[in-house]
Amino acid sequence: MITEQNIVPLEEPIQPPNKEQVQAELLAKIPDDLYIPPDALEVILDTFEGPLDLLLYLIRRKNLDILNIPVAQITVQYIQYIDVMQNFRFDLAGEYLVMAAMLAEIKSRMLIPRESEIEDEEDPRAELVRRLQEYERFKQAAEDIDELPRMHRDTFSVSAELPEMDHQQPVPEVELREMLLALANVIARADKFTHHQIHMEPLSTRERMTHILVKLSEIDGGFLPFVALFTIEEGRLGVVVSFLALLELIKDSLVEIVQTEDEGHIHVKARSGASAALSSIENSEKVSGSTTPDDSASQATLF
Amino acid sequence: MDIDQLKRIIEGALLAAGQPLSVERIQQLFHIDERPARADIITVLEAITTDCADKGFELTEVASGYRFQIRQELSPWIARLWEEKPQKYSRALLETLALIAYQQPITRGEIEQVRGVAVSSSIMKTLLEREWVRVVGHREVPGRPAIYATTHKFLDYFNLASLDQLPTLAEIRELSDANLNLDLDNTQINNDPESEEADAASLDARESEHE
Amino acid sequence: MDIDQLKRIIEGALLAAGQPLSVERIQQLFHIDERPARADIITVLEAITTDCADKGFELTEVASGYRFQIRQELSPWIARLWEEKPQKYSRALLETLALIAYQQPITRGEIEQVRGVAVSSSIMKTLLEREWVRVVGHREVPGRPAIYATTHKFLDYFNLASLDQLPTLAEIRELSDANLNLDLDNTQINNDPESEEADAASLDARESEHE
Repeated sequence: MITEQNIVPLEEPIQPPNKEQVQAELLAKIPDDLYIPPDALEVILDTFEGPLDLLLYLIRRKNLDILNIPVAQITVQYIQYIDVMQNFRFDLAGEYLVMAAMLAEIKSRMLIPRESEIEDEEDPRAELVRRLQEYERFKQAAEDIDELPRMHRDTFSVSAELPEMDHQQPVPEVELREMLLALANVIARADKFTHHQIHMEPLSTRERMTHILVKLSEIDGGFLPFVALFTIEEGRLGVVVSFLALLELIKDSLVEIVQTEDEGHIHVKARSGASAALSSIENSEKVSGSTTPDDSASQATLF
Repeated sequence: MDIDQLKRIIEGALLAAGQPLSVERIQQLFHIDERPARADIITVLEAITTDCADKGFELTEVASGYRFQIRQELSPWIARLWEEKPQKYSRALLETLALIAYQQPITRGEIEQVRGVAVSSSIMKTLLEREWVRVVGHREVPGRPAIYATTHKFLDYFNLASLDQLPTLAEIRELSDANLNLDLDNTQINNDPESEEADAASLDARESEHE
Repeated sequence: MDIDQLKRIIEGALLAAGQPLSVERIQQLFHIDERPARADIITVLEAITTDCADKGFELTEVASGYRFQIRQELSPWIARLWEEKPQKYSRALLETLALIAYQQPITRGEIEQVRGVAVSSSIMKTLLEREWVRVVGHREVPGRPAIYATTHKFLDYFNLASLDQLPTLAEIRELSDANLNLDLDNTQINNDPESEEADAASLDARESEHE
């Protein structure tokens, strides 16, 4: 139950800054034994890192004799704290109650008269002492770590103005296999969704189509004799591939052919649009920005 | 304060500050009783400049004060500190590239036709910038779409003498049978026409994520 | 590459990096054709250390590599560059950190066991956010508590090259016999089965509470 009386106002609010002064005042309030007046409890909670820390302090500084703890009195007092503690950090204060209970247990075991048979029983305080000693080592270790020269306090990182740099993002590497698997994936997908299977011209024809377009673009709208589309060294196959490529290009309305006389030379010319081939990237971006579906003729070559 | 200590403090402050320090600012590092004269600080700054003559950094004066600066000529090496790991190309980009390689000359619309989803402009831009692909003409249809083909650079990169050396479509189908479920198992093949849209949407999402 | 240029590049990189650089990282600043041997880099680092002997900064080796840092003895002046005082850490945080540093790998329950109080979540959060501590696994007991260990960043921050360089953990100090009136020397192995059980029970209770 929380009543007005139970809440004892603290005379000195805890001020985190100016720590050393506050610390001195706080320590002046620490009692000589484990009986902590309710108004000092918050001070204890702020000053000590828990009951082990408080016990160590009392043992080392105040010569507390844990043999002579007035357990009954402390127990009554600690139970009274529960009301007070509901206002703050009950969880932390709980640790002190556990400690009080532990001390009470030790005390009670000490008070039981020892019979000769169990004279060798371990001193009930041994475990507590072991814990206090272990805690003390790490309390010291924490202080040692705090003393280590550290960044932003004892030493500082360095920096200097950077030179101007070209930030070149390296380009991703691709393995041919990755690309082929990607194609396999497209084909598999396309096969599922279309009535037709994908048919593809032999790559030599495809490649030749590209070569012809490139050649035509180089002469900028002029005519090119059919014979210029292949070389003697390519032999009959070269002629056939070039002819097939040309047929594909005509079908796609990418080139036009002119034959001025019967059995005369065939001349090839890029269609008006294709004459502007090899336009710049920016230009192509503009043009290809639209995603209009293409004429049926070109689809026929795909499916 | 002896001049060596003054120099150490100023060196330390210039390196620690992370920004240019004016002479006044340097003076304020010292308690009033030991505060050096302006002229002394300038003398020290000159000495520091001389010290750095053969170092990887130099002292420079800018509008707001003095600062250390890494020498410009070291930038090729220094830049490597921030070199990013190359990202991977998206599946969408690889599919587009493969279709251009196998179906060239081809328009973007035709690629979309086969892939079933839009090809993002950034994919085409990446392929053109990498010079694996170029525009070889325009189709004489409304919108005059660009026609794409692969380049010599593309062949060189993949160590091919000509496109003929690429596997045939039949071989690709085999590759597909053998590997699709293993290597591409995160790409589900959809049998349900209705979910085609969902697939397209997820591909779109993947594309925008990567470009 | 001549040694002077190598030195300038390494100096510049150490100054530019903003974090410690390992020898491997330094090697990677160089193109494969000109990449210096490890031994050469170490020779240069030693030369730089010597060069800095009378400077306001020094080359230090910490866990993640080499870095330039401002000499400790200059901190009274350098600290004036900043308005705010350097951050202080609470005893609770430092004790928790000390237990992780010296007793790693360790669970939160084990830390609480030694400290005798609960470790607040905000402390663990701070340590994890600063990347001084990380989770290296989970103990295979009910609740699978996280196991914590310190990181290179922790060592870097506290100017340590390895955990070996931590201050030696203090010897166990005797609590004054006069005060405690303990006679621990006579502590013998328990012969009484009944009290042994009681003792075991209390130990069990304590353990299960913390794990």
